[in-house]
Parts: sequence; C-alpha cells; structure tokens
Amino acid sequence: MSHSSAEIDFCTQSCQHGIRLDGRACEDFRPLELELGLIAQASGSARLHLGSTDVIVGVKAEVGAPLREHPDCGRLQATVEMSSCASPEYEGRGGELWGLQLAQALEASLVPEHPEKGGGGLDLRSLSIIPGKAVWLLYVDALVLNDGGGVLCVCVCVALAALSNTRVCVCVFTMGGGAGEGDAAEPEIELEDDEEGEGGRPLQGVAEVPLIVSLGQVDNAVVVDPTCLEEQCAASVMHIAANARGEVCGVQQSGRQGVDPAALVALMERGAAAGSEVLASLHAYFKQAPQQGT
Amino acid sequence: MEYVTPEGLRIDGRRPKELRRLDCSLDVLQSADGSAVFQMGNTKVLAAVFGPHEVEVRNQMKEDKAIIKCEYAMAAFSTGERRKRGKSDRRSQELSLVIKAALEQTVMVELLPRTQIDVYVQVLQADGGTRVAAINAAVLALASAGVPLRDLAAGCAAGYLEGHSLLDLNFQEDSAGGPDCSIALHPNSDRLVLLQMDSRLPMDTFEAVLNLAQDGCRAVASFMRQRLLEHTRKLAMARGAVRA
Amino acid sequence: MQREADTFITNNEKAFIIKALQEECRLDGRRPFDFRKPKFQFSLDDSSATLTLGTTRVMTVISAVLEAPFPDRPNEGSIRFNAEFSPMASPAFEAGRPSVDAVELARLIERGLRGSGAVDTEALCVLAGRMVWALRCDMHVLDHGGNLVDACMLCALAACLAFRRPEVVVGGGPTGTDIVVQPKELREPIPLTIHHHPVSTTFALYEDGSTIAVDPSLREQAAQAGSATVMVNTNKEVCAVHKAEGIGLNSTQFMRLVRIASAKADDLVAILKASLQAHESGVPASQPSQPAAEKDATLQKLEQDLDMSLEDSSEDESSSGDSEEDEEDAPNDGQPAASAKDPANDGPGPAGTQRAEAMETDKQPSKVAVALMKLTVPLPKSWLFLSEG
Amino acid sequence: MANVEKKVCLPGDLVQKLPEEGVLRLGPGLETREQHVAAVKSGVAHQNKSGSLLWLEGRQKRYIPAEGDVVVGTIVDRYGETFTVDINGPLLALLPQLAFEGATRRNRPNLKSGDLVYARVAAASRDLEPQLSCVDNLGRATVMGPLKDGILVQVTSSQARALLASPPAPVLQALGASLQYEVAVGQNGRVWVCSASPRTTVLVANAISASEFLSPLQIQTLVGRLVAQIQ
Repeated sequence: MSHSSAEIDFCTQSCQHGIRLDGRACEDFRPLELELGLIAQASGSARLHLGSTDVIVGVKAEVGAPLREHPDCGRLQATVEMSSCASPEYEGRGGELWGLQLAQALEASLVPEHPEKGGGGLDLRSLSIIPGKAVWLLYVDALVLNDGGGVLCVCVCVALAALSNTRVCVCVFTMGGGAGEGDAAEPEIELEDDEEGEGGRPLQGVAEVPLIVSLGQVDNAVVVDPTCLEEQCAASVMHIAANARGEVCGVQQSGRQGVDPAALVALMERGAAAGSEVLASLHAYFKQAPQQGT
Repeated sequence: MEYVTPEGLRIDGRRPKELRRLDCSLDVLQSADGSAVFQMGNTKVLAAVFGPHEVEVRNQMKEDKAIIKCEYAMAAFSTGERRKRGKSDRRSQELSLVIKAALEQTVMVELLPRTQIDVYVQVLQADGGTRVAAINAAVLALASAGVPLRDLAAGCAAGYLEGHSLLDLNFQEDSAGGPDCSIALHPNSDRLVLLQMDSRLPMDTFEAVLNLAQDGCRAVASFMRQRLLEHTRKLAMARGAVRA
Repeated sequence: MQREADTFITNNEKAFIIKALQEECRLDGRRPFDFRKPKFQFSLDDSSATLTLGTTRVMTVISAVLEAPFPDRPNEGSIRFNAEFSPMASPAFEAGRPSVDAVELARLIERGLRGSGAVDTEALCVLAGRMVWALRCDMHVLDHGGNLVDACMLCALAACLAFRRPEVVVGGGPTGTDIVVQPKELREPIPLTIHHHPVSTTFALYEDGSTIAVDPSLREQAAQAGSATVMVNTNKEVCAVHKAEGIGLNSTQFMRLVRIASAKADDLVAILKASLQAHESGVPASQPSQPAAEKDATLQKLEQDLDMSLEDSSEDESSSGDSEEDEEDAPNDGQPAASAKDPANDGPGPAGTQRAEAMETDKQPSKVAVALMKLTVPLPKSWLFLSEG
Repeated sequence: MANVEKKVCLPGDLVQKLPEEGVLRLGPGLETREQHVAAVKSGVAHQNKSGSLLWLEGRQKRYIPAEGDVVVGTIVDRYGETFTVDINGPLLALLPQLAFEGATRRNRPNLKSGDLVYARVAAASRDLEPQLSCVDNLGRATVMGPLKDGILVQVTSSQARALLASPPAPVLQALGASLQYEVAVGQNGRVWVCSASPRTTVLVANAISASEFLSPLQIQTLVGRLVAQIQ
C-alpha cells in the first residue's frame, strides 16, 4: 500500500510533535489481540492482531532425523506465507521473496545460533528423542492475513504464542523391535497418547525467546511499533531483538538512511525496554490462558 | 473400516444425511473489500475479495463483463500432515478454476464491464469438502463486498459409502475412495452451477446422491442467508438505518 | 490485438448456431446429439494412439518406468496424465508451461480414468514396497477443432488399451528379489488391466440450457453459454462429471445429459474396440482404401475436411440396415434426436425410419452422376441427412 | 511482349522482362528485380489485355488489405467515433461511424462487438491501419453496411475472387437456380451466407466451402443432389 506525499508529510510532522495518527504515545505498542489454539489440526496455533496487522501461526511437530551438525538437537523450520487475502500484490509468487526474508528472521529469533549450547531461544536439546537418530521437528508456519506494519514483530509474537501453546507427545521407545535383523536394531518409537491431562509436555525455553521490536526514526522523533504509514515516513527502521530480561539480542537496520551511532544506544535501550514489557505481559497471559483452548 | 455403524451413525457421530456444524463470520479482514470465514465442521476457509477494480492485464479485459480472478491456497498447517504446497500445484490450480467458474455464474458480471474482481481463498483447516466451503466463503465475501449477485450460491458435497448416501463428507470419509459429488446450487432458481464427481456410481444411485447434495446445498444456503441477514441488519442498526 | 479463435465468434454466427440447433441441424451437417466419427491410429510399438475427431486431433503417448512406490501406497503403481496444448493446434495456445486449462483437462481425464478405478494400479506393482510401474500418459493436442475433453479422454483410453508393458520377473539374486525386465522378443509384453471403459461426452449448452449439442466443434464452443462433461462407462455407471463453466442446469436437465452420455458411451466404445481389434489383428484399422499416394492431394484434404471418404459412404449404405436395430435399443427419453445414431456413421442420421428412407432415395440419382461422384468427388456423407422426412 | 498469361510462378521466379518503354503497373505478389519482374509468392501470373497491368493470383488464408477491396469484417470495439474491425488481416481496420449511408452525428449505426459489416477498403498502406467505409464516393451504400443474421464461411483468397467474378461463379449459379439465399463475398476470404431457413444456410455454406476444386459439372450434380434432399 502506498500513501500520498501529503499523508506522509502530515504523519511526519505530527510525529515531531509526539502525536501519532492512531492516538498512541511514541513508545506505545498498538493494542494486541491474541487468540490461542484456533487450528485444531496443529500441535499449537495462535492468531494475533496488532492494530490491523493480522497473522496466524500453526506449529506442527513431527518426528524426523536430526541435522548432521547437531545430532542431539531437535529442529525448527519456519516459513512465512504472505496470503493473497492480505493484498492482491501477493498473488501467485508475489509474496514469496518477502516471505523468505521474514522466515529467516523469524527462525533466527526463535532458535539460538548454536542449539547444542542452549540458551537464547528454544531449547532444542530437549526435543531430541534418540540422539543422532530421531528428534522432534517443529514446523512453524506463519500466514500473514493482513499487513498493517510491523509484520516481523507480529510474526515473532504469534510464533511465540503458538509455541507456548504447543505440546509434544511423550515418547517411549524400545530398542531392537525387529528381532534377528542383524546389526543395527531399529529403535521403535511409540507416541504416547495421553488424551487427558495436557496432551504432552510443553516446549522448553519459550521464555528465552527474544521479541523483535521495530523503532521508526521519523526525523528526530522515534516511534515504537510503527504502522505502515509510519514505516514509510521513517528515515530508518531499527529492528531490535530483546529478551524478557531487557537484554538486546540482535539489531538490524533497514530504511533509506543510516543511524547516528550516538543515538544507537538510546534506541537500543528503548527497544529493549519496550520488548521486555510486551514479553512480560505475553508470558503472564500464557500462564493464565486456558491450555489448548478452543 | 466401518463408516456407518449398524445404528446408522457415522465416524463423527452424525446421521448419514446430517450436515456438520456450520459457522461463518463476515468482514474479518481489514484491507480486503469483502471477506468471510466459513466453517463446516473442522474445515475452515477464509475468502477475501478485492474489487471490482481496473483490469491489471489489459488484454484480458472484457468489453461486456467483469473478469474474475480466483486463487485457492492451502495454509501449510491446514492438513493433518504438514505439507507445504505452493499455490501452483495441479490441484490448487484446478480448484481455482472451478471456483472461478462457479462464481462467474453467481456474480452479475455483465453489470461491471471492463473491471476485474479478485477472489482469494485460503484454506485454514482442511477436513474434507474444501472446494464447496471455499465457494461458500467466497460468496459470502462477495456479498459483504457489495458485488452484485444473481443468487446466493451455496455448495455442499455428498458421497456414497457402504450402501449409504452420506452428506457432507469429512476427510476420513472422503479418503475412503468412494464417490464424492461436490455441487454448488443457486437455491432460488434451482440451478447447479458446479457439479463434480469422481469415482464410479450407477446412474440411479448417482441421482440419489445428487439430490442429497442438493438438499444439503439448500440447508447451507438458508444458513448463509440467515447469517448474512443478521450481519447486514446489525450493521444497519449500528448506523441507525434500521430500528431494532 | 489478435482475437483468440476459441472464444471469439460473431453475434450473427452465435445466433445462427442456436437457431439451427433448435431446428436440429448443425453447421457440419450433424444433428444435435451426434458425435463426429472418431478415427484411431495406433503405433506399432503399442505406446501411442492418435485420434481424429472431425478437425480435432490428439496424440497420446504412454511411457512406463520402474520406480519406488509412494510410501502411503506401497503395493500400487501410478499413472499420471498430462495434457500438452501445442501452439500449432490453435493460436490461443502458448508455448511453455502448461496453461491452467491444460491442467484442468488433465485432472479431469485423471479423475475419469484413474479415479474411477478403470486402470488397475495394483496390477502395476512389481514388488510391494520396492518397485512398481510408474506410467505417464501424455496427451498432445495437435489440432484444436473443438471438444478437447472428449477427444483426449477417448484417445487416452485407446492408448491405455493398446499399451503393452514388458514382463518383469522377480527372483534370483542373493535376496531372491532381483527384478529382471524381460525383452519384448523373449516374453510377450503385457497389457494394462482395464476394468471398465469410461467415455466422456461433452455437451455445449445454449440459452438457458434447454438447447444442447453433443461434441461441439470449435465454433459451437465459442458460441456456447456453458458446458458440461459426463463420463459414463458401458455398464451405465457414472465415472466422473464436471460442470463448472457457464450457465447452471437443474438436476432434471442434468440427469438427461447423463442418459444421453450413456448411449454415446456404448457407441464410442464399440468403435474403439473395432479399431483396436483391427490394430491387433494387423489389418490397417481405418479405410483399407487405395494407397494414399494414388489419391489426389486436394481430394484427400477435402475428405479430411468433410470427415468422410468414398469408401465410407459405400460402407455406410450397406451397413445402414444393422444400425437401425441399435437405434431401437438406445434409451430414448422423449427426444427423438437423443436416440443413438449408428456408431459407424459419422453422418448425423435422422433416427429410425426416416434415415432408411434417406438411404433409399440416395441410391436413386442418375447412374452417371453417381459414377462421377464415386470417381472424383467425395460426397460428404453428412449432407445426405439434411432432409427432414 | 512475352505472354505471361496463366503462368504458374514460385517465389523468386522471373515473370518477364521489364518493357523498354511505357508504364507497367505491378499488382500484389510481384516486384522488380533489376531488369525483370519477379514473383514473391507462389501463384498464377495474370495480365490485362493491353499488357499494362501485371499481377499474381495467389491462394492464401490471410488477407493483405488493398484499396478498393470489399471485405466482410467483424466489429471488435468502438473507440470514440470509430469502430475497430477485424478483417482477417495483420492489423485491425478502422471504420468511422459516419461512414455509413445517411449517418449523422445524431443518427449513426449502433453496432456492437461481434457484429458483421460488409465494407470497402478505403485506404490501405503498409504503415497504417486500413480504413474502411460502408459508402461509395457518392455517399451511397449500394450493397455495403451491417449484415444481419447468417453465418460466415472462411475461404481462400483465390476462391473469394472466383466467387466475386462475373458472370457469377458456377456454385452460386447452381444454388441460385433452386434456392433463395443471400451471400456477401469479402475479398478477405470471408463469405457471409444467409437464408430464411438454417438448413438452406448450412447447405449453401457447405456447398461453397467444398466447391473450390470442383468442375462446373460436378458442382451442378452436387448441388442438384443436395437440393433434391432438402425439398
């Protein structure tokens, strides 16, 4: 969606005066509306509206083989699909490239760079079933139904929500099921059906996942969680990954201008503060939310 | 596997001629001109309509009517087993075409010459009958977008398993390999705008299944009508055009 | 801007086609419920069949390879249908990736032949879970003269019936599961297991669906308000139906189409079987006429255009007696024209006795004139039936 | 001067030498190559009696517009004051809405996309869309104008010329002896046929499209038989 230059001018000027078009203060997030467990076929799912941005995430857990580099770690694979329902420009292969970029960022934010060491994201080590042979493979599939700005931030939020809502089955495995087959006895994996209770165990390390907060620099003003229009006004947009403890885990910059190094620290501090605040409220919500809601 | 118990109950507890629970909501998306979610049991489909707008590819323009573009896509998480399928696999392409053909009969295209209407269908959950659910969702989305419609087309499927005609098959029943007859009907004029069937069926049984599917369509149509009426009335009341 | 020949037709012709259909006559002389006469040609290596239906020409090639089966169907082979719309067939076709129409057509044929269980995929299993035959059926449209669905379906069925795969022997080797493909010379190749013969009939619908034409030509398709395809086998079982484009029908109208399609299926399968038999027994299937080279090229062209030949018309007259019996048997739902015409005639025949009269009068014209015709002019058979009793 | 009458030429063949003096006008399918006239298509060379005109009669399906030809065209669209018309040529032709008999700004024919017109090529050049007109130089329609009902038969350029010849072509004569019908032959290879009954129309259309290579006697027999059946 492109906006007219008059709209862009107006928005830029109002940001200078600390006024945003939707009535927020500069450091406010848009209202966040979360729905958990709406896709029955998924192991975990969530839908999030952040202002007009609307994303659904479904998480599916499957048993698969580990990567050779990390034989005793589970795997996570993220995809982001820009649905044509969001805009005709995503028709056919229109949204493919952006979807790929978002998926990369999402994956980087959910999973630590060195999963075998743990920390900084989901604990993939806990998803190992038989080291070197079988692990849980988590597919995190995001579907963007509407883009009103801040898609990356929403993707991470909603993926987090879906993962908090995901339960993987408890596995029981027996060695050497096929007798007399010779050398390597194939372990047999049985997924325990536990209908009552929680339907499996929750994932570990969800609380460690950092959130990506976008900060738009509109002239001298800085706005948190910019909308589409504000993203267009901004000379640069900083994407700051911050965890619940308020630590900065990653920084990325986009936009048409650079950022003054002197302002960088202040920006990161603001991003981290905003991020930890949202994360805290999210996690508080996950705790009290009905598990595997309908 | 037994699909109908001796007591006449199906796997999910329905009677043979019973529809699954229907649900729908309108205007669910922000940027689309019209949108709707339609749910039949565990099948859940989202449709978005953009337009009528200018024709994008000039040489596709029709002097005497609107052209309809349709894209059917399945979310990666929509099926039981995760499957990342593109929008351009053979099945999606075929379904896009089929849905488009049914909608071309429903939308009064001749009233909107030289324009284009985009209809995007996104399957969120697939549990059998996605093509008819997609048509239902698309028709509701078109209605909410204010596109002129000839009739409220409604779709429903019926099949035949173990000597029973079954209405509105779910995924398990659908994959049993029996015949599956998907139809869409204009309830007021009683015209079939879509009819597709696979597998083998004697002619008279086919007629029975066809009639059952038609009854299903009428039930779906009255549900859609009811919901659309409520929605329209609610909006009219909210802006004070109608008193409660 | 060049118009697509498929979809563009003048208003005059559109109106004429409808008016003529209501008087039970068509541009090529057929009556509303007549098929053009299919002509089959089979390749000597049993891998392909070519079908000519009026000016529509389709070639189907089947190829088979040994492959690992799909994990969810370990003891089933596979058959895949693929349609190729060659740009030489019509200016409306573009080279490159298969168009959506080609995909839809291939899916429809797939539903008719595979979905209905006509081709036995379990018989294609060589060693369960390890090795199965994977067939690929490529339908190439060479010339688009209308009604591609029926032409492709009939051609695909013909190709499947004619196809032979090499025999495979399982056994031997250290595990006893070695797979050896037998050369053609050693063991007779094996035909596919075909359980029944689904045949498709496409109807062009006009006005509100009360005026219909079977096997529409290109111009008739351009003028149509909608179309419906019904696939029925000779056991009167519906194998697939497809009604999407164009105007809707009510169920009574639709069931009428199903009954007409059933009558057509019997005729078409009979022709197909006769051609196959001729192919297998080694006799050239169609028109054991004088060698092509002897014929004047323009005459040949004329024959093709008019979909008949000298030999045809003579054979036609002699066989017309038999055909009447067939017509009596055909289900008649109150539409005189719905009665099946003699499958051996491409010419649209007025049903029953009218037709016989036409034949009688045909034999009457002056001998000189008839002799002249036989020598030089291939008289379009279709013209013989223009008369209304 | 060498007699080139009815000489069959192929592309590149030299038809004749250029005359030493005087004017020789070349028609379609010919060009000058040094001191000779050469053919660029395959066809039959023709010459008028005085020898001042030389042309090649080819047989082709596509139409190359030439000024003065009469054509059967299909209205494609309307832009402002002009119809665009498909005349089976390489470009769409333009037909001004006022180029009909008696047409004024207030009162002009209301033709829709897909309607047929019988028109004359008023101007044709290699670089412009051909211009059509439904009136002659005096503003009269004579036979031209919109065509109602009927069907089209596609014939080759050579047959279209034969059908337009006077005395009328044998097939038209034979048909006309016993049937009532109307035809409009376009030099673009489109023949419009119309009659009161669809059966007659189909018969005439098929007879015309089959008659290209038949002798007058054969045509007579053929038409006679067909007509006998229809009556």
